[in-house]
Amino acid sequence: MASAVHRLELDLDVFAGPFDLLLSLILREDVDLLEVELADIVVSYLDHLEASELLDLESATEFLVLIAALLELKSRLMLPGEELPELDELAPAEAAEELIERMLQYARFRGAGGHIAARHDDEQGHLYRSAPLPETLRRAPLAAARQAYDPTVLGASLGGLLRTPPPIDLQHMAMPRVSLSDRLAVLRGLLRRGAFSFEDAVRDADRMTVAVTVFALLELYKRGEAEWQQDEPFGEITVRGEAPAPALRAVAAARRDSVSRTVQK
Amino acid sequence: MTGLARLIEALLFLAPEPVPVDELADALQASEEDVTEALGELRHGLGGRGVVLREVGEGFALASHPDAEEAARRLLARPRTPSLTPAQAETLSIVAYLQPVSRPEVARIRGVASESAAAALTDRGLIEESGRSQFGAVLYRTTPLFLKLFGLKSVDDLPDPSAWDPSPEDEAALRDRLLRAGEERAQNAG
Amino acid sequence: MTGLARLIEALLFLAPEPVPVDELADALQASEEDVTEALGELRHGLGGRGVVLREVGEGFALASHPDAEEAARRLLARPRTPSLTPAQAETLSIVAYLQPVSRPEVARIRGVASESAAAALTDRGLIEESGRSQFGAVLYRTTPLFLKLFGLKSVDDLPDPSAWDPSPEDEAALRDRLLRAGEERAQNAG
Repeated sequence: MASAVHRLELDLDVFAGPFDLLLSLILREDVDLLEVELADIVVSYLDHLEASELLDLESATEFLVLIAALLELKSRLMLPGEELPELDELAPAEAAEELIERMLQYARFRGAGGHIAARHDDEQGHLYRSAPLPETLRRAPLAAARQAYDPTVLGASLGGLLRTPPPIDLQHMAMPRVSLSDRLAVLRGLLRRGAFSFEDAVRDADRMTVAVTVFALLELYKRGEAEWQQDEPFGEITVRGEAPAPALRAVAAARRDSVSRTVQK
Repeated sequence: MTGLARLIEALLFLAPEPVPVDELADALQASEEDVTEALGELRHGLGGRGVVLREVGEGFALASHPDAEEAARRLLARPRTPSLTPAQAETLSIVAYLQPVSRPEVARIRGVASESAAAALTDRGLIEESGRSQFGAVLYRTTPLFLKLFGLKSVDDLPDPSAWDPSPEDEAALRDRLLRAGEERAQNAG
Repeated sequence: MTGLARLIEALLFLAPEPVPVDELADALQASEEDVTEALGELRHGLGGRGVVLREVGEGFALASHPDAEEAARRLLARPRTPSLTPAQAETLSIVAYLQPVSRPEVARIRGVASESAAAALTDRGLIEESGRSQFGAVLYRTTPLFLKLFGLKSVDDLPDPSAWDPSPEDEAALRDRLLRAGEERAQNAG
């Protein structure tokens, strides 16, 4: 599956290189997913789409699946262990208790951090000697050495290095229960009533529906039926019908320079 | 100063790291009691001198007197290490009190990913990885260098962190506010 | 002891090399006459202590008392055997089983540059360089001290890794399998 998505070149704060390399670095924990701005990856992809002037459905689907997997992974990393229920699922009193508990815990460590920082400065008054040992003490006689390590440590380490990683598991990703044509119908219905915000189109929808709706919007845009605009990452997306020209406003708006450009088809 | 105290001074002068009492006793072929007593004598004998005896990280070490810091930094061209940033200090305190503690746990307590703070602390040699949790997350612990640089015998020497808890009044006010907000939210939703 | 003598003691305690009088005077912002006088005082004050003042070459230095040499050898002149970090254990196992093995091969198998682990192992005398590969890369092998510290007669006595092998049926050479596994870990993206 070496598609355009895999070769997508990224230039992020924490990483520069192809998308598939980023994926493998994240899986090996060489790059911390918590520090990767997923929005920047989406922007890069949209830039790439704009530059290539082609919407390859297969690669767009693949991108959506991969980015959704990363989002899910990232949100899991940011959440506490499985045992803690979501605040939303708790009764108000329980949610408040949980929040208070977290705030107290943080207050405690913020205070302890202040103490530790002060102690760090105070203790710098004491300096330690760092000088090489006199020549006569440098070499340890081999005869004095006794067994200190267990050789099984070496076998076990080597065994660990023979292990290969399992492939990325996308099994848990739900298969689409919503079809593109359903979402196209919904969007066209909304468009007939004028401009609407993307939020309205996907209110209370599950993640897969949101993803497919984005995809449906791309399709509408491609057919020149709709135009969309987002003024800043995470900002509101406004969708308008019957664009005067197929201007790729949504893509352009997501770009940092926010200069809109026209794409010829 | 007795012969034993003198010899201990010489050994601590040479040793690159703090030396535990049992290792001193082995090297000096003396009992740990005698070594402990001689350490007390050495500490006393160093009163009013340029070096001091310190117990750090479960061992003993000599250090220069703080009065000499300014001249020493001039002579050795060794500037002070920069103060810890608030993010580093919070991350370090979480690791120090809760070790071994996983990366997501630190992020959860601080409310933000704390990777760069943890990386800076690792670079400074104050914390290190100590394996992986059952979910595969990296676990952190403090290093012996942390104890040495912070003048601690062990992490148990750190003050009880409940010292920084908000007062019961503040806590009650906070609880009250949150409860009311929660009830309003439930009413609006229902 | 005067303040100046104390400060000089602290500076000489810290300095890794002998310090000339003029450098001491600069650091202490004192005159060379005062420093010379305080050095005499310090020499006197160190009588009966574990460290002595020496005039070496162009400058002054503190040194441990010769009486402590035997105990110092017992304390310091012996192999340092702190537990191996996971990175060190992996690096050492690669060198032990594949020796001689080049630095780039170690990095390819582990998936990360392993310089600091290799440096620590070299420093502790567990591995050493054994020439260069045909491409000019440093080659590593284990040392006689390694055998001694692991209680092995020769490297042929290393434990059979098949006990920890996830796919013992694979008959390719160990080196090829390790390199392949390392590359798969590096590339695997789906």
